[in-house]
Amino acid sequence: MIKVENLHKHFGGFHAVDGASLEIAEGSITGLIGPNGAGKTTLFNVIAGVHAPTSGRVTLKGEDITGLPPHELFHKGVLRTFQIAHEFSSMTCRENLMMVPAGQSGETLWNTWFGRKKIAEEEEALRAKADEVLEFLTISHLADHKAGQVSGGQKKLLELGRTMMVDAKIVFLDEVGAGVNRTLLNTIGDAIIRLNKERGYTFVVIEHDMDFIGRLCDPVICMAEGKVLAEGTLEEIKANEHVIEAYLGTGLKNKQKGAA
Amino acid sequence: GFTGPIESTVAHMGPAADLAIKEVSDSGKLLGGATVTPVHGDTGCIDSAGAVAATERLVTADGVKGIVGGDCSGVTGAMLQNVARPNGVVMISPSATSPGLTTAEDDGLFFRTAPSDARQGKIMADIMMDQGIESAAVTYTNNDYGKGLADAFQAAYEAAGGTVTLSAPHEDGKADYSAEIGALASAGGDRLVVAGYVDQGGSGMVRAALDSGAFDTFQFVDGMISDKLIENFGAEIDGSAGQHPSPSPELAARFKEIAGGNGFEPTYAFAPESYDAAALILLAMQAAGSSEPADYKSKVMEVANAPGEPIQAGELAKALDILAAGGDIDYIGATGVELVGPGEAAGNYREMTVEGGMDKTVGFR
Amino acid sequence: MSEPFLIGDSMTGGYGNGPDILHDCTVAVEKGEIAVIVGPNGAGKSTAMKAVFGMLDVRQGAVRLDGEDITNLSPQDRVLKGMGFVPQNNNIFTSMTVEENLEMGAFIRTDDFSETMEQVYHLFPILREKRQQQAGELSGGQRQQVAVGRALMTQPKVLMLDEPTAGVSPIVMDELFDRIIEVARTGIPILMVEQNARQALEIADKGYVLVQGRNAYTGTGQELLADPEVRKSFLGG
Amino acid sequence: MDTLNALVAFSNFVAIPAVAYGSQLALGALGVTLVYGVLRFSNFAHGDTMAFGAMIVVLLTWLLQSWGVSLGPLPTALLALPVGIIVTAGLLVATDQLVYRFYRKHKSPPVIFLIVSLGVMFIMNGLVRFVIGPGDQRFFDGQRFIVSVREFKAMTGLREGLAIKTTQGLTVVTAVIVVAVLFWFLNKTRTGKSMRAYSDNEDLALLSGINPERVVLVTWLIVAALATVAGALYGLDKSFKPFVYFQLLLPVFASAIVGGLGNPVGAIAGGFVIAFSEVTVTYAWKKVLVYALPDQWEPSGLMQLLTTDYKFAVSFVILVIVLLFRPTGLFRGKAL
Amino acid sequence: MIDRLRAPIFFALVAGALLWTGLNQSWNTALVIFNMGLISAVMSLGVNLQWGIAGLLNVGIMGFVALGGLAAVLIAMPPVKEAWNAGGGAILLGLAIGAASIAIAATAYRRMHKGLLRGLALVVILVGGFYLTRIIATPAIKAVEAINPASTGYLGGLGWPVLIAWPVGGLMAAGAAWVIGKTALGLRSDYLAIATLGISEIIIAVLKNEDWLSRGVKNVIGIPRPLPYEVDLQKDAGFIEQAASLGLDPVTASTLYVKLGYGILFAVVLLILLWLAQNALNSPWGRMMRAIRDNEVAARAMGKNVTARHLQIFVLGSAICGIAGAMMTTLDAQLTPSSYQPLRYTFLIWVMVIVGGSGNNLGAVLGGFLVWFLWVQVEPFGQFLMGVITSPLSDGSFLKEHLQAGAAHMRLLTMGLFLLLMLRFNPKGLIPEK
Ligand SMILES: Nc1ncnc2c1ncn2[C@@H]1O[C@H](COP(=O)(O)OP(=O)(O)OP(=O)(O)O)[C@@H](O)[C@H]1O
Ligand SMILES: Nc1ncnc2c1ncn2[C@@H]1O[C@H](COP(=O)(O)OP(=O)(O)OP(=O)(O)O)[C@@H](O)[C@H]1O
Ligand SMILES: [Mg+2]
Ligand SMILES: [Mg+2]
Repeated sequence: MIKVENLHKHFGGFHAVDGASLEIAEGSITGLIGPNGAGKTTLFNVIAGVHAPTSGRVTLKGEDITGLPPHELFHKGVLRTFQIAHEFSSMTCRENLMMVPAGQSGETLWNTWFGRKKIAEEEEALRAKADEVLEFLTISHLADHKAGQVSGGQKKLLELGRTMMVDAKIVFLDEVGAGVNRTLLNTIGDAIIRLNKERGYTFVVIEHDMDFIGRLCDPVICMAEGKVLAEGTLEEIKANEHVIEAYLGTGLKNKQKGAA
Repeated sequence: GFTGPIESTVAHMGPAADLAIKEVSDSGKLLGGATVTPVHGDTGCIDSAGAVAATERLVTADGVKGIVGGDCSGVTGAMLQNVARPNGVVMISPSATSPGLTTAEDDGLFFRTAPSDARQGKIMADIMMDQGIESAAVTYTNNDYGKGLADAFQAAYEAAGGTVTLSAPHEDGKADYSAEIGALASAGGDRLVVAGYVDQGGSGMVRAALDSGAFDTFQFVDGMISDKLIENFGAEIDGSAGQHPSPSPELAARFKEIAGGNGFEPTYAFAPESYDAAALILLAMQAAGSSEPADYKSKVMEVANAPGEPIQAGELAKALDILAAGGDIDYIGATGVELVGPGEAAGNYREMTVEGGMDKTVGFR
Repeated sequence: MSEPFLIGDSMTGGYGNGPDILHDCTVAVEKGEIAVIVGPNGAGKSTAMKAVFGMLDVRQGAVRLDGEDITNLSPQDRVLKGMGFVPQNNNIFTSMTVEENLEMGAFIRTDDFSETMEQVYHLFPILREKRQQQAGELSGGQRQQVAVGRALMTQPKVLMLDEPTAGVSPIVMDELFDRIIEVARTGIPILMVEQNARQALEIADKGYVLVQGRNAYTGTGQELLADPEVRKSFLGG
Repeated sequence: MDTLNALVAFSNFVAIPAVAYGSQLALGALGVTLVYGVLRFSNFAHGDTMAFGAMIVVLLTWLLQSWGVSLGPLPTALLALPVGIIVTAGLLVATDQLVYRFYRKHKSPPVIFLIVSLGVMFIMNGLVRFVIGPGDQRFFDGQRFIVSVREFKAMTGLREGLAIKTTQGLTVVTAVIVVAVLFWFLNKTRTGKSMRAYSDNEDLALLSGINPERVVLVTWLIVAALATVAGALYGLDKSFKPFVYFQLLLPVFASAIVGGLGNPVGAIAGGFVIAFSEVTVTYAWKKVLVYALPDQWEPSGLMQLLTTDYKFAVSFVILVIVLLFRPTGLFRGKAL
Repeated sequence: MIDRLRAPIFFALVAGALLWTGLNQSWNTALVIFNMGLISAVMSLGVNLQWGIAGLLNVGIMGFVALGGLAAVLIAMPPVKEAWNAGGGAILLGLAIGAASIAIAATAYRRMHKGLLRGLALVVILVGGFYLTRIIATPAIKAVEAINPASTGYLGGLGWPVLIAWPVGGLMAAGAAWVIGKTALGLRSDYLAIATLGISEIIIAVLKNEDWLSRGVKNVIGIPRPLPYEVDLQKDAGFIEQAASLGLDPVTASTLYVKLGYGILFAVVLLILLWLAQNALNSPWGRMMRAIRDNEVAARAMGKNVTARHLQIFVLGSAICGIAGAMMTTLDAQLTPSSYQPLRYTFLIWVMVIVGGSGNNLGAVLGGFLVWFLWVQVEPFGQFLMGVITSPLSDGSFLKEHLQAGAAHMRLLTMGLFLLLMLRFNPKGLIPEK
């Protein structure tokens, strides 16, 4: 569905993404792992139009989308979440969600003056939808809280919640799990699977929690130093020596600190 | 105009007007012993809306019967159209010299004790041609005063056969004038005509011109000529010349005498004019026997011009007596007031040069 | 039982004039121990940490360090008393280089800290590579490493970490936990909040489960790991 | 010979004034940039702070002059500087305690600070005029020129003269030294770094044991020094007049921004860019070209690109162009 | 509860202050303040739209206000026939060439590939266009300016009713804002601020120096009014009769009548704009704008075209300032370019927005009234304060004289003090954003 060809992104002399090529199959949940600084987020940012690539090409279903601005990608159904939460801090959580859908008639000035009835109807529906999402994320009680004043994990939930407000084609999730309670993360995992199965969303998931990756993702791509290091099922990846060395490690050396 | 660009000049105008008022009040002879209280309003010089609001307050709230002002020509126009005319209050401006005001509709309410700049331009051109200076650069303060004066001068000068190499404005109160001086120096000319204010960009331009050696001699307009100019530059500007409305040394000296010790500098530009403006209002009132502007507006010209007993600054009490007795006066005041046309000073000019770091009177025109 | 080294005792409090977020909440840590706070999002874990560090009003209850009541000290005085803290968000100086970030960690130290810096670089080799880079340009996980490194530079008497492993890769996480154990072994008590609760509780001497600002369960790490209720609600089954 | 004359004319009317004016702007911009860099707001009261500092220096200089103290060829005002700095520092610290501290506590956004600084500006503005009046004040003494036009002509026999004023020399030298010292201070010293840390992340600075009040205090002290020095040097070079310091604010901000807000080196660069663009684009090149070009090419007009009416327009156009290509200034400043 | 009551309480307070002025000073004064208050409120509404709602730091208000003022001249003044004959056509042609060269340059910039060639081409087109413009327009300008310079010396206007200038002023400001926005809106916060400040200075510089356009610093006076002149009213028998029936003398009645007339006109404009702004703010559009203000990156990722929205609101806010500028020039009946000072037309408006409460339309309107009221009334207050301070001093003492001489400067000082006190006790403004 998305095809990335020989993508480069350089910051000054530093090659954050250094010739990555990969393909995301339609309807898959692809895991993207790799050590810190491997270039995962940068890759997302390039695909999502935040950074212009130094070179390379990104296509969506054969259509060249390299360098398209984020809002146009959004309209093509490409959504993403941020690793470091980007909430709209002075707006309530509900408003954070309600602002998402595109094409709201109330976003045209003319309608705000002369199409108030239609807006009221739309708002009703949006509100119901937002409340549903909040409910799902277990934060209904925060609906009227300012988003700037909720906990770190709750902000991450809002990030995810926004992608659930619209019918996306492909969603890039950048560490939705970091800082989210594991039980809730499982629920989120369920939701991702459901969205994938029932609505046919394609997902690309960056995550450092191998359990989570394992439960959701096939295939898994491992990046390192801006390149694709390995690709396959999680089992294959876990067995890959390079991946172990660069990323997974061999577990705690001092498993029990009682030893002291 | 107590704040804003010409605030330091105005600081001497307000008290000068107050002085005339005090003189009249103290004499106890105005309209049979009426006292006059000055009320001050700040026009900000350049803030028309603020000036109008302040004047409005003076006229409608404080109930003033006559206004000495405004200071800058721009706001003066606004005050006249928006407050003075609708309310029928007399305005005598001591310092608004824009030629444009000559033709402004005023219902006979507007006068000025300062002459129109058009006249000064002509006189300046004459002076320079007489001295044999046939090419000059001009710098003017970028407002209606400076521009009007520069235009008037250029027209008169060129008509008389002179060449203006470059006429460039300078903004008052700016930080640096290197660019202006650079351009003027490059254009060249025998003399730099400085149509500005002495405590403003005018001095800044002279300073920069001297320091960079661009010009050695200057021609100064009224806004430039005061003790301050000599104090600032002294012998550095030897050989420069200038002209400003001023009746005669006797009058000036006299005004200096009576004005000394009243908290202002009598030689400051427009200070004597302010005195006269205030005096004229009061004398006209006396002549009309009424403080209502509608009654006394027609008397302003009468008291200002011949025939009648000449009245100098400091003789206001005497004037009041004469008027009270039904006599006629010719107010000369501190500046030799003579109102012409639609009520503006005809303008006697003093021609001066700087010699040995001193201001020297050459003659009068 | 003697008083723990650091204790936030029955704290009740909230942000500004807002409602109470913490209700009679107690967290404590002994010398040489690791105490871990877990709980659902928005339970008040970070709030509890901030309360212990004096960054918000404690309306009731007290905070004591080594027997001394420090409830009314400013955060900065607490730093001088030897407390180190890595907050959950905004925990690095983005416009300064990595090295300067670490130097700032050692701001209150007057001795030579190059050795400590060497240790930090040893722990997080990537930081050595990026020492001259602005910290704001680092990846999420790298930032986290800078943040922890900064706190370690203080050589604190007690270390408080709010989700130090959020976003770091497994290999670095293991390293980090290792290092935390090592630090604890030298006698420095460590109070931390973790969402990678399972790994954290495994190395914890004591665990607190917070729910809606209250202590819900308290026990040793192993006890909590074994508690089916806790597992189901917070550790993801 | 003609080339030399051209060169001298160019130096006298373009290069030297621009360098001197650029340094003046730079000194002002440094203060603005520092407040912006550390305390994170655009301080509109800076112009009037400069006026205040300069005023103190003026008053003290008069006092010294009346005692007959002098510095020989250098202006006596230099002796008065330290005291001026101390008094100004007192004022700034008092202002901070009475005014800004409250908003810092409340973590008010930068525009609130900006507007508050406007209020402070109004007050300082009134204060200065109140004490010394709105008029021009002269306090320069000592030797006026390092090289004067007449001396230069006599010395070289050229037709064009060259003047370098003592104050111009002083300003340039001071600006260079101050920038170097400030740069070193911010990047190499502990206090300097703590100031940058504070500006970057206040909460975290607190957690590192940095005393915010101390950082703020040090900042104001430096700003006081910068403002007084800049104000006094400017007053020496031109003349002291309160209103002008307010007008100076605009080009000063422009310089700070062209260079990149929060960056001391940027402040210097910005000052020069603004000064040079103002002078060169509106300069009438005729004089230089008359010498430089062969006779038959002699220009008939003034060869002025733009009239001086648009002097300010020029510097702002340059500013906008610079910002379009480098959105945070030449030297990568901050954006809040 | 208290919060809900804030708006009515403060508006009542302002109304009270105006009443007080009316009763204690004069109704004319009160009305003058009220009228400028209305205009100020319109301006601060425009700025609030840009800053409070979209987070755009526009410090070039003055420029847009001045453009509105220019519109009043261009629409309402009678055309100067001789000047048109002397060179009107050539000037317009010159301008058209200038505009065309910029347009060509812009297309070239877009069409050509990056590189030296493009840079060169741009320079050639722009410089060439500039000189061509100058060659064609300069003699014409000279000719126009030579025609009776003391009273005309410019092309004059269209001679239409001045009310048309209000929307036209808005349009002109909008046009300028569009050009500025296209180039400068990519800049961040303070950088945008100084860019707009600079551009507004450029606009003023043009107004000051292009005499053929609006007489430059020589000012245009006597712009026709939408309302009758007092002097005419005072001669109108019917009016005098009516005034008498109200117990007013003709002079007072006529001045009040005219001011009231302006007040009603301005109030209608303000109310319409306020209604539009309120509806826009409390709608998905307003929500989108707030989202953009809070976090541009996220708003982009959520499909909002931040650039377009910024441009939209920048143009709208500026247009409102333009309308206000045209209204103001109409009220003054003259255009005085040198009176446009950033302190008065930019910073004071900012003070209004912030003191009133940024992000809240009602707050902005309130701020407009309140701050303007203070700005006008602070002066007598400062003098009064000085009187109190110096009263214990003996007459004629040096200190007393010095202090009283300084009284005029108390205006700024007192204004500053008011501002600081106001912000101290209401750091988020009098009517804060919800
Ligand atoms: N704006 C920038 N300027 C310079 N270097 C950058 C910039 N952004 C990212 N980098 C560098 O690019 C590399 C890749 O960063 P990226 O954020 O893509 O990593 P990541 O794979 O997402 O890591 P993590 O798992 O820690 O989030 C890092 O080494 C980082 O230092
Ligand atoms: N700055 C703040 N102002 C007001 N309320 C806040 C603020 N920060 C957090 N809260 C509220 O306090 C509650 C507890 O937040 P806290 O950050 O302590 O949660 P947490 O347990 O750390 O959650 P997480 O695991 O998601 O980080 C939340 O419900 C949140 O709404
Ligand atoms: Mg990442
Ligand atoms: Mg937390």
